[in-house]
Amino acid sequence: MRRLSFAEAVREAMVQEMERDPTVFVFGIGVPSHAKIFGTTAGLEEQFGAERCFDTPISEESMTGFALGAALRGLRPVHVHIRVDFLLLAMNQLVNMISCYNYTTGGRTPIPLVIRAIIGRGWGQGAQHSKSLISYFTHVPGLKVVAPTTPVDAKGLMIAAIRSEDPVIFLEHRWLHWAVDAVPEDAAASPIGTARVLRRGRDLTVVAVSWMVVEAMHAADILARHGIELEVIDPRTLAPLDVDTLAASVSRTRTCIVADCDWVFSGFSAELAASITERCFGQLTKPVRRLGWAHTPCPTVRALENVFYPNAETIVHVVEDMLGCGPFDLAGVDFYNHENRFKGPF
Amino acid sequence: MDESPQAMTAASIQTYRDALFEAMEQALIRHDHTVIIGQGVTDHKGIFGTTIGLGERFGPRRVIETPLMEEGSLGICLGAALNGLYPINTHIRADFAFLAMNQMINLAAKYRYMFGGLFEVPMLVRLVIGRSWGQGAQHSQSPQSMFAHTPGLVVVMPSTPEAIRETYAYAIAHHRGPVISLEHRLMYELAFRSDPAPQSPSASQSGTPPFTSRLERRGRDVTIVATSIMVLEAKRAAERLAPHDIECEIIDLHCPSHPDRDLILDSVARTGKLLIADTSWLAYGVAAEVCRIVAGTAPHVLTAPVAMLGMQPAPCPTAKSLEDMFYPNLRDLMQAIVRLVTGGDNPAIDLPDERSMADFYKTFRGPF
Amino acid sequence: MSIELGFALYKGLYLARRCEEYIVRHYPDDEMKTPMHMSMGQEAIPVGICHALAGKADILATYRSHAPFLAQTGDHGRFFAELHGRVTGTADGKSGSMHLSAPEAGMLGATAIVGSNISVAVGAAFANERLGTGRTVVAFFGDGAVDEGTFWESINVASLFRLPLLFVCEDNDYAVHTPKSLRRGYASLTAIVRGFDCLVYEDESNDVETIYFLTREAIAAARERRCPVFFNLKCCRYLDHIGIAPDGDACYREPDDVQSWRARDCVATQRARLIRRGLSEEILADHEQATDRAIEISIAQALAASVPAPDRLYRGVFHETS
Amino acid sequence: MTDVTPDPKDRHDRLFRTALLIRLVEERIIDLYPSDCIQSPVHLSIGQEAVAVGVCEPLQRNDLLFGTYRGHAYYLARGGDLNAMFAELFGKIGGVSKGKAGSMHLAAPAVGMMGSSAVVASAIPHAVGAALAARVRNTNQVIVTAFGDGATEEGVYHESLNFAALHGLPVLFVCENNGLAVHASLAERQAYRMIDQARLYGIPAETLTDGWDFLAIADATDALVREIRRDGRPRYLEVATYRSREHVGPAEDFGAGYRRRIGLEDWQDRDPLIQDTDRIARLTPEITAEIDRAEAFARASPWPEHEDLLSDVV
Repeated sequence: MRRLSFAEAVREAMVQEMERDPTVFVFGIGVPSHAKIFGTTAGLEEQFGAERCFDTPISEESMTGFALGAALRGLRPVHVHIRVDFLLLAMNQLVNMISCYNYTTGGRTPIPLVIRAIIGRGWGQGAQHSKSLISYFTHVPGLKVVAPTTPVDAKGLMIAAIRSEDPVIFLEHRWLHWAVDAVPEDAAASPIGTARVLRRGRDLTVVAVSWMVVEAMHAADILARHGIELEVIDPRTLAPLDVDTLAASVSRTRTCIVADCDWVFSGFSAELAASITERCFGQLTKPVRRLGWAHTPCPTVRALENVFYPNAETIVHVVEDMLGCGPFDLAGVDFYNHENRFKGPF
Repeated sequence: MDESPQAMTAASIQTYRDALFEAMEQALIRHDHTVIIGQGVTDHKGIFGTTIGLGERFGPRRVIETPLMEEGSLGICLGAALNGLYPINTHIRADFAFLAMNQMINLAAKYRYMFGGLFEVPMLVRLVIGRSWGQGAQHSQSPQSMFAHTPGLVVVMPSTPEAIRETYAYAIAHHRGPVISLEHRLMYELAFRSDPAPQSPSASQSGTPPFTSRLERRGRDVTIVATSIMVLEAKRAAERLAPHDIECEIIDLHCPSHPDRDLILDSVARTGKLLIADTSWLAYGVAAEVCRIVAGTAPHVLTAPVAMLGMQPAPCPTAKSLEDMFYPNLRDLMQAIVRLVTGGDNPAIDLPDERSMADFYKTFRGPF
Repeated sequence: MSIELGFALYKGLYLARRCEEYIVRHYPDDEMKTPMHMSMGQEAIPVGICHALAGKADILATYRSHAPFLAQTGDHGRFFAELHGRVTGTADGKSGSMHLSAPEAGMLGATAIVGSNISVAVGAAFANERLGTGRTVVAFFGDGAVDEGTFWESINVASLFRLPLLFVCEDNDYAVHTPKSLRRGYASLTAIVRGFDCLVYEDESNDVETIYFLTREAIAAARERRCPVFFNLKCCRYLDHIGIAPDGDACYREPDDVQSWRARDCVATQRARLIRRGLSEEILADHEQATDRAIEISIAQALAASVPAPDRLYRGVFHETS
Repeated sequence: MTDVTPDPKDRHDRLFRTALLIRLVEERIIDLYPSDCIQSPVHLSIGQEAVAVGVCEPLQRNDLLFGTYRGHAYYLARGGDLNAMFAELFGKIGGVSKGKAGSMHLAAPAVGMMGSSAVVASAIPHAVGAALAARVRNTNQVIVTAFGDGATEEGVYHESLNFAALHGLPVLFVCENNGLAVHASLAERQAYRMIDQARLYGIPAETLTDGWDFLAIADATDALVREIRRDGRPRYLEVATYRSREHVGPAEDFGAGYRRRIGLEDWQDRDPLIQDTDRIARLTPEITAEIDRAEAFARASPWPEHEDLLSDVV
């Protein structure tokens, strides 16, 4: 099978859906410009014309309302935000309008709309350009939230999101755009609402979100060399959440780490820890441990960014602590190859 | 509650609304640099009576009416704070704050940190939450967890006039950052009896910030962590259950951004049982966070899974029948407590009918 | 204008007015537990506009949407059912007065957040243009919504994208209880709006026929020029911002101000005009009595209908599972 | 920066020197950037220096200015410390915000540089609020908000103009019209004219077309600032200017296809920071030495430590 990057997979999903369904269109600030939203919108304007792929004024609140209106009258908009932070300008439309529109019309109104937002770090992005806001969206009934981590899921879930009759927030960690894997050519949707077990293991379950899946898999590789087998689960859809798969795993391993791509306090990881404790109470041999960002705005300097973000090394140390093993020799392991790969500015 | 009105002095009884008015009035009297800014602050309804007449008394430079401009309004408050004022920004529905989320989260919450401590943005943002009736999907949300999730914000949910007096006086006089207060509409008209020696503003003078949780009642059987009006509901439930030998310990979370972890953990260590009653949705919310505190530190102290009550996972419906199901009521709360403590239902305990919380507060005026 | 058309407009006005008069009568019974923002006094605007678009309109309204809903759908049965919180309402009784909707009849909903429907209307107009439906989108909003930034964002986008939709400012002078003089730093709203690539019309007549003709003229011009239209239509809300008390009872407004508007009430004006044109008092009275009876039946049916059962609570959170 | 009326030639020299400082600082940033010692997204002002220099000249020390993420020029024009700026770009503890702000949030409250936001238009209401505070506290300050043409599309811009006009607040709105929001041109974004719209809001407005002419910009600003100080009411200044580099980053991007190089050449023919070779030759050595010192300071400054991560949160 041919191999695609995550970014190419997102792009291919949109292209195939636009070819299949003339009501699909893609728009947002910078969408047709030469930077092409990290390449994910490349070629769309050329293939489908400015009618179906266009830029907008810098008016986030109103362009989100615009997407709702278009969805109400039979189009399927894909609205793109190059930083999830900018969605804060559109929270009124998202929370007060889009999430409850179907409900307040007695369930009679499909809202087929996708909001793509880029989350996560680059370097030096700082307090206003590196949030995730996962728990903001997942807290609100009526919004579906997906955060794929593999190119295959990126394609499958983008297709599912576009075909969904409900609003879907599609969160893409910008570093995941580089991930490359074999991706099927046909346009098949992955089901929204199911988790994926990425790696089987007997000793401890790691539930990881978005970029932290990469770190968790890295940690699993390292620990496997020392005889520790991690089970790594990617929820893929954050709302509605597939608790059954998570609970089944934790029932076997009896220990769980939640690795979130967001602040810990009052966040998605709090929900996961609570749900798992509720479902697996009595089976757990240790409290559920949570990893996430330091409870501060994101600083811009690398020296602090490295402290702010947990990574595979953090996971390894937490596993050592929870299982009472190690400390393992980590000499020679590069925990910062992604950070070092990234060159600025954008 | 059963004490005759004559037995109480006027000074020890105050409504929630009067406490808010007093806090606003005192802020303007004591601090020249305080201004109140918001839509409706000078109209005849005056933010449900909490700013009535202040416009005339303190003039349009201190009490400032705005157009409908939530994003702009909060931004203006931030700028005013940067240039030496203490702004109090009001929104008569917390839902309207979603129009100002950019200023709240991207600016106010991190203005201090983002600039390495060069700036301070002291301000109080008052948001009114809560049901009355028929408010529906866009007028009854309770967004404390969204704000509490974000570093840099202090989030409070006062459940008594005393909490208002202490918290607001401290915030205005001493705290140098943004404070978001969620005030519950249904409590506005309620009268509360406070301690004989009111602590305001001495609590602030003692230097302990009132930005933390409060122990409201001692009990051995179950720990109830509640927010806002659910604290009152918990007290009502506790009183009804005490004759049945069920003793509830009640903690008013009060400050979702800065919960008192030790208070909660100590209590649960004694009772072994935890019930959380919040005014918002449970998923990803305050209830999840309190669970996290216990589950992540000492789950072995729990002798049963945690029970949680909050809004049902739907937008708020307006039909009376559904609204009553949407919000937890006294019956749900008592039933949850009984099940948690005794392991099942107890037919000997007379549960109240499903008359909604709203009906009770509509007629009941206090004092609590 | 023909007698038939004038009469049709009158029927629209009378239905909206009478439905609200019945609400005023029954609201104290506490059976309609939903906050009401009454249209009374402003009916000429939605009735004139919706009739001019003759079923080819897609409208988006605000929490003050009784008259727009009734003008667009005429469906007082579901209207009263929704106000009573019954399963036979527009949304199982889950939305109440502030979110009336009838998507199949081009009533795309109403919002309780000032200004939030305006940009949605722009998107709906975009879809109509793209799909060639021939329908015209109308956004109704008050003068308070103009204070919100999203109004300006929406006017800009609609002008830029050359979308022929109708922005209708129902200018009743008050945002909640705050008069325009305390809210606007500029002299002329329409002068600023004219600075965009759009057509601007102003009217103070409060007259349903004038608004009807104005709408037809404006839509024709907008379709030809391919640009949006902004209507600034002066009007008066007879009742308080919320609830059923007369506006002017509270201290923020002069009672005389409301009285002067009542003197040229849109319903009475149209009735008198029809009599002058030769329609008989008898025909009018017959229609009015029939309407009253129909409304009374709607209310009785609403009271007799079921309240939603518990399983309805979760219905419609998502469309796909509902 | 001062109240005394300077000798015209001195004034020209002084303004030129500040503009050249900004240019050379940013050229140094371009040189350093490939080495990754500045790990912060930079939005360069090259081509737009004269606006910042001209606007800041008539301001008094306690007047406040709110900028944007394209903020190097304003920081330096207001007299922000060069060492602290370089250390901030390097993410060092000696930075003006201890390495937590980076390029997008340069601030120096001691000289009235009040910070900026990385979210378009977000700082405009801050200026209006600061002006409200100036009115309430009777400080006689003038508050300046500088923003790009893209910001005028945001709703909060309208909310801010309206409120400033309604309450008659001492704000100077400065629109740096470089014709581009990120990569989109004005015609793709705006169905109105900014200057006309500002006037219709009741705000006296002036427009300048020679965005390289710092003397003309300073004169116009001076007149507007005097008017504001006299009547306490808002004014508006639009300056046509030119962004020579990409939206973010050190490169030129004429190959990207969204604009043409010919505009750059027109601009360079007029740009005094290219044409005034005498002054450039005379001033460059000492400015370069100043920048060398700042760079050395930044390199020598320590990294922030773990405890700095959690400081200044609440």
